Amino acid sequence: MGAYFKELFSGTKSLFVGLQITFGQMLKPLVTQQYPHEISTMTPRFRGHIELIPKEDGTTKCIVCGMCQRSCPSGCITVAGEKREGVKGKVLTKYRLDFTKCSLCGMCVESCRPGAITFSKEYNLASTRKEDYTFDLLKRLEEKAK
Amino acid sequence: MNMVNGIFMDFNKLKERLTALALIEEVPATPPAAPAKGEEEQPPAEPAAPVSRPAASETDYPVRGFHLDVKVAADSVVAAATILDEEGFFLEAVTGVDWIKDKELEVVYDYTIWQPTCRVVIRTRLNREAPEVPTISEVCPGANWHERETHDFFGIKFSGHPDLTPLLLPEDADFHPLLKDFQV
Amino acid sequence: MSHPLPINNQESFVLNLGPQHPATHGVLRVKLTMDGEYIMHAEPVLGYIHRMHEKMGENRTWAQFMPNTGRMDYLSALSFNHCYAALVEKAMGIEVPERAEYLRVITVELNRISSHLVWFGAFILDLGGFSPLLYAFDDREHILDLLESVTGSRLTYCYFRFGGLYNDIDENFVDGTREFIKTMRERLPMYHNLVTKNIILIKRIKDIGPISKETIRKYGATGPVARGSGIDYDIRKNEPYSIYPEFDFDIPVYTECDSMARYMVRMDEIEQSMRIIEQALDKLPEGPIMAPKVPKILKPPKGDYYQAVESARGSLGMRAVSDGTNKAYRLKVRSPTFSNLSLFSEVSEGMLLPDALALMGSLDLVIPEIDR
Amino acid sequence: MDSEIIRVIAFLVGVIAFAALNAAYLVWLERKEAAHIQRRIGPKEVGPFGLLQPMVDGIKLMTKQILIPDGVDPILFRLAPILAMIPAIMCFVTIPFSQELVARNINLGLLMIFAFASINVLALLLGGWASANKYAVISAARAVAQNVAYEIPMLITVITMVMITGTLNLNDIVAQQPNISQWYIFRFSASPLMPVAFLIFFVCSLAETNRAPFDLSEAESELVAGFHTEYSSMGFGLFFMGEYANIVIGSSLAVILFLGGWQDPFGLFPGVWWFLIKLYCLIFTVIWIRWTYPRTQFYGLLNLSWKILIPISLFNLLLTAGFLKVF
Repeated sequence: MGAYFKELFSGTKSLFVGLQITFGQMLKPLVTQQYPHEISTMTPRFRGHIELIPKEDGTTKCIVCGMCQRSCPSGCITVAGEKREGVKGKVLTKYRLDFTKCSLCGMCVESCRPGAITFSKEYNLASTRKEDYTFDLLKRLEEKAK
Repeated sequence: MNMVNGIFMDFNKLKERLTALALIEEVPATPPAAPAKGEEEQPPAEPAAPVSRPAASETDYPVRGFHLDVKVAADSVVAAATILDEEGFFLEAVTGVDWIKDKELEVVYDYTIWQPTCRVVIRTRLNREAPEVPTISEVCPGANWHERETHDFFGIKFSGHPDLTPLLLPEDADFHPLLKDFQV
Repeated sequence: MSHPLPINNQESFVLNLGPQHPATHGVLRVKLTMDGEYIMHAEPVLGYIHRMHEKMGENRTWAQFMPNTGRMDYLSALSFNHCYAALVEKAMGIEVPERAEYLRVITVELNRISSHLVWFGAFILDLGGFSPLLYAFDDREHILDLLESVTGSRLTYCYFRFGGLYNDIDENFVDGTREFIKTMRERLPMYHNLVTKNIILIKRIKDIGPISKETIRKYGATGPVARGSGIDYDIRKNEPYSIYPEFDFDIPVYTECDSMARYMVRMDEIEQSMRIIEQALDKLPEGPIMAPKVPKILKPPKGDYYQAVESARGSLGMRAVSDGTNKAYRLKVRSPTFSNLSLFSEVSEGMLLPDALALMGSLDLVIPEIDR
Repeated sequence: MDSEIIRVIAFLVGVIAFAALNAAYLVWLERKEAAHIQRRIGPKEVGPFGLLQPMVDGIKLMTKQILIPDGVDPILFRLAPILAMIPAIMCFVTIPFSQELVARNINLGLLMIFAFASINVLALLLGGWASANKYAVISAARAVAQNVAYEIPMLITVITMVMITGTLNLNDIVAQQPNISQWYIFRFSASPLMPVAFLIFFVCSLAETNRAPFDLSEAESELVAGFHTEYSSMGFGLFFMGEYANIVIGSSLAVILFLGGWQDPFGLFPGVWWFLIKLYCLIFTVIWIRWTYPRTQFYGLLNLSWKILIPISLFNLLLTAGFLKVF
């Protein structure tokens, strides 16, 4: 009988303590971010899809060695280059990223010896079409340079 | 090098009991020597060419991650499970390996125990054409799902298993994806 | 509470719990044979999110499998990272620099706390309380921010590399982590007052879903589920890896065997993980974060290797069979909840549906990890 | 005669509007309050402070298709939501919002409210049964057991109140509590356990209206959505409105019986505003409770009723009877 009343009282007390805590939380400031109205900036190491780093003149550092393509676990990078007159080495003609397969592991960035690719800070990616996630990184670079 | 000795009081006893079950293999000769069917407590049946010894070896734990590696015949799997169960071990996983070049399938049972650090690996090799091994789910019910999974992936039949319907694969799956000749 | 009545076999019916059901946290399906609200037989049906990671392991190089490890257990992905990295390092004999080991421990323990916080919220949500989930998510957000600033991702990390880490921490990480621990220490008593001491919760999970020591052993359950049944088994202590022996921490063990015990184990583990992180931050050495000589193309010697680590859900094991090439010949992942869930069928027999769901919640299921 | 008809029509419209508006805006209150308890902001996009959100939700619900699944009992399936809403509206008839603002000041008002409130459970039972869904059937069974268990302590408490007040007329009961010291919750001369009686009544009204922590019949983590799993569109909407209307009635009764109804705490300016203030404070608490506690287990719920609430309310009944006799 004693235990019955003890539990009754301690139980009721625990319920009131609970109410007190949630009421206290109600008075505290909000912690959420109102997303479309407020947009957070990404940390420097945030991994968005990869992109080519421009040199000062706006061209790429890529030497078309194909290391990124080979190191990619899911095969989402396609690189192509060609020999051109008067240029040492190969010239990048195509850098295609299939972002639907990319897992943002960073193997390509790590394996890139000239340091030509990096993670972008873009995260507002939404589309209903698959093709929108196939990025032509070279074209993006050229557009950026303009 | 072996961290087990000294800590685990019954290690030698356990090793002895498991060694009795182990297959006999010829060590310095060609590695995958044709394993003779080793029966209970008959260590050297007929001393063959170089050195014949039971296929139970202490392994280098820091390198391999387990202490004892025992190869047994398919029908000794339940006996091994019983011994380990009696010693207080529990089953961590059952899995298979497809040795397609040897035309064999290997079933690997990982056991471990709570208190002293000790991991025991029991393995058995089966004919790749008709892989069949008795189930140990009677001894440790936890093996039920692990064996079902192994059956899914390798098509190894665990005779006596209560329910071998695919667990992770679709219900009507008739393929075994982890076989080396399975085309993705 | 188990059924006081003999179960009537004539009036049973089958109830499909899942694959889309609010209590199964993902795509688990449980086929329940019920007598009224009593469960006569429960049969979990798995495989709805099976992706055959093990086959992918055989088709990719050792390094290329790393991203897969972050995608099995989405709540403690770094434990899987750690297990795989340690496995290959063991096979290759690579020494990891001390600083990298410290950072691995710090990030893994942070990940463990975040995993337990999600579990805490989701468990209370299963029991019908909504607000603790969002409080827990608020705290978890800080961890995710910290981990994002280091690893670059928030959930499916691919941060560890063979021989070290992808990158070093930034300048704010140490202070940020200390700050987080400070706020978390203030929050934990709040959780206990709001949830743990709540009489409704106590009535819901105390003495519910008892799992005996023998059942734990027979089914190979590990982690908080085992420790809630009085088994002092934690890979970090029993089979030390990385630099865990250098830290002073306790393994919470409760002997009540019920859902409350499993709940308490996880709540106490949050505090223990914070202790580990604090010590690691104090001792964090300077130095490189990558081993100096890691070959570009990894070809571990022939043989098989096993590595176990303690993930947030229990003993996580990976077994690799190498044939000396740059791809694994066989890669087996022993996921802890696979074993933990396998005992559900036996334990839930004769339980009421809400109690069985409390039991299922206390097992801390992450379905992608079970299905792999 | 004519004015009487106009009066009836005016009150009919008023009561329905009150019930519907309450249902709509209590959802808004619930969402806002839940959000702030969880340190979120809640609805904010539609109108200032999201105030138009309930309207938009209502329009959405009304324009959706009513799905009648195969295998349901078509008549009962359609009847159940209506049965959930109508008795709730009927209950409003006798509730005195102020001394004059009452649709029908019936002498047996209290009795009538309980008579109609009991029909609510029938709606849940029919809805669950007619849905031909296992979750819904389990939920319906739970709802019935729960309502039966909680009607007893509630009625015992009400009997205690009737013994003290000596009337079933709600307006008279309110009139007996002119200021805060006369409120029945603090009327210690009637019984020293009056605050406990209020608590019991409050807990029972939570259970009767299937509110958290007693929302077993719609426990989303167990039974998906309980008895209204199969309902869509306004079928669901009516259940929803009925539920909120019931909360309003439960809280109104608590206000009338224990907290002095439309009376001013200081005896100065009695009126409808006091009734509404008290009512919404109680409803606020109901919502606050929902977002604080986990759900009880079924036997825990019955244990609470049979082992705690019924003995205490019976004891209170005896104690009050003794006090009435002695003093």
